[in-house]
Amino acid sequence: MKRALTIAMLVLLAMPLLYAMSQLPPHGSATSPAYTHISPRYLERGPEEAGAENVVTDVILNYRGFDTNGEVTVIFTSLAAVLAVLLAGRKGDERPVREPAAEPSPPSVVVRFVVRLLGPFVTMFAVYVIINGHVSPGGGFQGGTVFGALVILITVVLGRSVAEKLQPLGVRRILQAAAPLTFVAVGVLGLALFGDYLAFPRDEALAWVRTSWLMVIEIGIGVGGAAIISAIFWQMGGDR
Amino acid sequence: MIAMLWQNIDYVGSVVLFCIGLYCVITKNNLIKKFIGLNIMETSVFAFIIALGVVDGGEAPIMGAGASAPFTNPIPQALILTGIVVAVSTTALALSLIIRIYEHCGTIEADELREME
Amino acid sequence: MEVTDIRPILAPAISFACTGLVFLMGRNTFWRRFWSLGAATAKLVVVMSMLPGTLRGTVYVFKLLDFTPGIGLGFRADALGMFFAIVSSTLWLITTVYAIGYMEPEHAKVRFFGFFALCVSTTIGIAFAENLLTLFLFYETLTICTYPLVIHEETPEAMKAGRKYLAYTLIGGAFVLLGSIITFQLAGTLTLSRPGILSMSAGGTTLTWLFVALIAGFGVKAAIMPLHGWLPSAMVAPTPVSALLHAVAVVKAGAFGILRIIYNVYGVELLKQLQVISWLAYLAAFTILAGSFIAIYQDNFKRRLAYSTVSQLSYIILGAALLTPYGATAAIAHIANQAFAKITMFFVAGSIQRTTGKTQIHELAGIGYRMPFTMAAYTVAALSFIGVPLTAGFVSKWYLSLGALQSGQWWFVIVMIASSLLNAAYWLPVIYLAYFKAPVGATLDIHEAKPTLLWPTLLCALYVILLGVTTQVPGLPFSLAQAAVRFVFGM
Amino acid sequence: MTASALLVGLIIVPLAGAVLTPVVGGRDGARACGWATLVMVVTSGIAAALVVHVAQVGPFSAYLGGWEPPYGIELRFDEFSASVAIICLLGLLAVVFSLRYAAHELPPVRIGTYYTLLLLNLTGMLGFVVTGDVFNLFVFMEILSLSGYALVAISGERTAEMAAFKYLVMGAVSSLLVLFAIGLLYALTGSLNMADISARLSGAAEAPAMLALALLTTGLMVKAALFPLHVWLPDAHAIAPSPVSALLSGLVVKTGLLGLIRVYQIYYGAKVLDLSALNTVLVWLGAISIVMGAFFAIFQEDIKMMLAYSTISNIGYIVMGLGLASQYGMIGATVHIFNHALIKATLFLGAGAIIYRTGYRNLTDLRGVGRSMPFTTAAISVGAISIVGMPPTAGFLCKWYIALGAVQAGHPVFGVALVFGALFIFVYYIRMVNSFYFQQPVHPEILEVKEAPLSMLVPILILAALCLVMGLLGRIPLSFIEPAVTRLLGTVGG
Repeated sequence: MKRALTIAMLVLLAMPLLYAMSQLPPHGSATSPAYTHISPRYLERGPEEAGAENVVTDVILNYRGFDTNGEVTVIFTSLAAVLAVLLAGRKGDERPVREPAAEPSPPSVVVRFVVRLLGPFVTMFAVYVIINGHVSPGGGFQGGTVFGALVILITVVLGRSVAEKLQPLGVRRILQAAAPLTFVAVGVLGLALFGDYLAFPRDEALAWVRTSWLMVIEIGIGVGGAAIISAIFWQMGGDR
Repeated sequence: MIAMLWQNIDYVGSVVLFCIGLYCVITKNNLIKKFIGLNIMETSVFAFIIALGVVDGGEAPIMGAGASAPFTNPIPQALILTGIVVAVSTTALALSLIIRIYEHCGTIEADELREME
Repeated sequence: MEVTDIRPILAPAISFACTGLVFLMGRNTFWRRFWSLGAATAKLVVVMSMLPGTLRGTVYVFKLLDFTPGIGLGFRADALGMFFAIVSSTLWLITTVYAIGYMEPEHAKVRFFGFFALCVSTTIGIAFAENLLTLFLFYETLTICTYPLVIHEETPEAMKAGRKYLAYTLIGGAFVLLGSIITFQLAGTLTLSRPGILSMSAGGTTLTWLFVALIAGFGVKAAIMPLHGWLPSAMVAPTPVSALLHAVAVVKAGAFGILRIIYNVYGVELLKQLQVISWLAYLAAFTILAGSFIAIYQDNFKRRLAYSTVSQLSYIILGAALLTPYGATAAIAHIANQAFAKITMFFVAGSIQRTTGKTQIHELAGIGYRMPFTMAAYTVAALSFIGVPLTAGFVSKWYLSLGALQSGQWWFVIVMIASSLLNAAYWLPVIYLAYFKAPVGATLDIHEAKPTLLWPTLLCALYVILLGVTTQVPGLPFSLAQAAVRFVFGM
Repeated sequence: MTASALLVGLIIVPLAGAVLTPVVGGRDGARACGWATLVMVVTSGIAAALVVHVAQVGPFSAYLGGWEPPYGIELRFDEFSASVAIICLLGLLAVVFSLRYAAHELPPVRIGTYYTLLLLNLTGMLGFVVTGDVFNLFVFMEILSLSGYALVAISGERTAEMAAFKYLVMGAVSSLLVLFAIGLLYALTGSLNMADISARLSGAAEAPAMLALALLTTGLMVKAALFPLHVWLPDAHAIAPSPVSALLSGLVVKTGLLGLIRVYQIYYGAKVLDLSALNTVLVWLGAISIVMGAFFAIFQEDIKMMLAYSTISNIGYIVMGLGLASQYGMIGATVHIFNHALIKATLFLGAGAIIYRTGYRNLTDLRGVGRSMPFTTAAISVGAISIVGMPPTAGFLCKWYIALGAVQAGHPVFGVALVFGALFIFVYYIRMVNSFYFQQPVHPEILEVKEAPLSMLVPILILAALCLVMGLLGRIPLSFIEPAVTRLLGTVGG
């Protein structure tokens, strides 16, 4: 009954949605407002104006850098939120300690060896994705995620203690906050030097500054993203 | 209207997906399934916005040697990159909550939880 | 002549300040009494200091601040407001003395005296309100401040009475607010003025409904039937509170509000064109008679007083609704006349209750021998209600009848006569009971109430006679009432 | 320091402060609280400077990255954005209040995270209020929503987690609706800047524009908890820690309304649609919200639950005022956004202090608490009188204005609904006051509890005093917001 009602309601909902969709500018048209208003400028002048050949990177880090600043804050928020929910509660409210039914058999030597072997290569790939983001598909998020996946892989196969060595406890909090902090640092630098928050030098002579700042931000995002992903994974008990 | 809809079939697809997701959110009893429904809705909206950026025959908007116009619109891609991150963050929190609810109540079925209240 | 002067705000401000001190220092008996009496005295002095000016026709105005353009907090002491202010501040001083004696064995005295003082401070605010909003502000504050007094006993019965009281008065307040909003929309201002805020407005239907809303709003507190239901229930409160509620602050605030509506919001000229005013007069006449009828059947002393109040208040409404100078004189003068007579009655009821523990009328046989002075005061007040010459009540009825004749509605004179008869029917048997019946199982030794209860009672009784015989003496309330009438009618 | 730099600082300072909280505070709750207080003091200073600036020169912008709109993101500070002042003020007071409260109510390991989330929540709100870009608006909305969900759950109680999950599902769906609408607006105009969208929307197809409007309004009204989209609110607001309840009820739901004002700015300017149908719907839903909120509140025993339902009523007032689309109504509604935040924060923090001291939250159990905690209960009483709309408190002027607005718009019946709604509200606040002062205690030990500690009492008293001051000086916010409302309504010629 509930299902039938829901379906009826959704069909009713879909009608106006579909009608509105039919009135939108045709899909793929080169004359639609979306394609003729702002994006032409990004496409034409992006690489020289914003500093990266990948125009998407230009948009993310430069034209709409503040969005990304907010976005990394969202990731940070999600970490804080997960910690807030999962960190052990008050006494008597601790999470039930599960008796390990049997000592889980450690993964076979072959698996452990392969993971150890893969580690450096995955890391290198992550670094490549991060620093090449401005000329090819890629960037901080993607690279950070790849590295985060490596940390998770190591946690699962070699144990959390090994994985945690990648993020020493002393600097872990800084690493987790790396992405927003990098943004704030670069933004304030821009404010101080060029008069606007997150401003990059426009001057052609300073193109190297622009590129290196972009790189710094990418690395910051990458490091922060990896740290947060692994922290969330650990907190959720992914190692159990 | 049908012709226009056919032309915008990509958008129609996201509407259908949106409704499927909403259906899951409303009718599914299992909290994780509910949340998968929400993820389907998210995907539908992302697909819609990405589809807005498509231009016929467009290539990825990466300049440099060998690149030739037309390029697809970079803005929706940038937006959805942000959107995905937001969705992932929400998912992380939702899963954490579900873990806790399971630990407390031993179930994640909405009707059983309601009875416990 | 309008003069900017700080005194109109000083009067409520001083008593508010003293009230704060009652709350802060009230755990100490001496300071509680000191600040209660101090507030009352200071206020009376400030109010009285404006009296000579007011009699000369001066209006003291003080604008405190504007919330927004056209809506502000302002104070203005004109003759009508002064009349109400003098009556209430005089009675407050007397009642405070009485309350100190009466409340001795009670609990929560800080709260009681604090809110008691707050109520009367608020009453001055109502009297001196310069605009409808300020009036509304103090009117609502009064509602809230009396609530803790009504439920003072904290018994389920008291809580129920308190809820009833709030329900009635707050709904009334809502009507006043609605009326103010519409008035502001029609006239663009809320400042009370002589020809009336709305005197320039046209549109009969809207004005009629607006009048109904405003009168209903103030009519709740003025206990016009059928809006009187809260008043008898609120009798569960301690006697000084009943006295304050029924003689001074609350019910008079309602009646005063209606006078303001008739004279300063609509204006006499505009109301003469509206049919609805005569319906108000009929309703008032009905209330006068019906209230008295019900009072006859009450055995509880205070409940009989309550229904008597319902009846007496409508004299004020009737006088105002006649729209004639004589009617207005009666209406305004009756604010004082009824207040002093009724408060005497309440003091008597309270003294008897405190001294002998009796609350029902049939228990009062022979009480005149035990408490001769108290019952003498009762006799004076009863005669005043009946309207015997040389008492205050006669003045009201005389002018009310003149007003009825002046407006050509002679049948209201019959209402007056009927009302006198009814009053006699329920006040005189008590005198008979008190003096001519032997008490059941008690001695006839004199056993008077203690001085703090007795003296205020006698003082009020004296005042009732004073008001009845000194109508021609300048500087006393009646001359002020006449000044107010001249002011209202532009004479 | 230029205004635009300050405007950026308004967001960046609490943002940086939030991400550094774990670094600075570690697991020491008091240190984290001190840090958060410092951050909020600085932010409040910036907010005050900005409000003064906008009062002097009118609306101004900051272009991020130096890209002029519509190519870059614009932060726009107009009179409506002056609500940052109240956000900062409440944020500061809530942080101070939390010093003792969090240490008492929360699991110790979560306290550092608690302050982080609190600051993030405030950052999200500040960003939401000042941004001039629809997508940026979405991003900040997510920051504030995510941190909000987590703050509801932070106490670790089972009910808290379930309430948070309910809140999360509703909130996530509403965010998606908003994102969908942003996509539609982008498809129609090719722009994400609000002013630019408004300018370019005029020639657009009607159906998608209307759909976008419907999605935006629905999404934002879920956040604002307008009836019948309020189902998530009572649990979430009642179960969250009290300072969080104060923020959620006082501010977070208001972001939905401020968002609605932004939507109005876009659509009124564009003249693409006749908004009167939407306005009619909003006015009716507002009226129903007032009545239903008050109605449910009457049956609540739990003091915080009651306050939560009263929020729904008050949201109804504001939405009604906005929907009336008359000068007075809109001014009243906008100022009520401020004032209700003050009032509700007073009430929630006061309730928090009482729960902290007594451990009870039911009205019956709390009987007699007025004698042992006179200042706290006095502050709550001021809040109660204020929320009912008694003059001369902060609540009165707004209701007066909204009622005038109803008469002005030619719908006096809504004025009547409003005034009698206020009576309804009074009914349950009188219950609260009764149990504080006028009823014999059920638990005699309640007479022995101490008054709230200073770090709680001071914020409560400041707020209660402001409830009165804002009533007496109500002219200032009213005249401050007037030009903005005139501008907004002027664009439709009404």
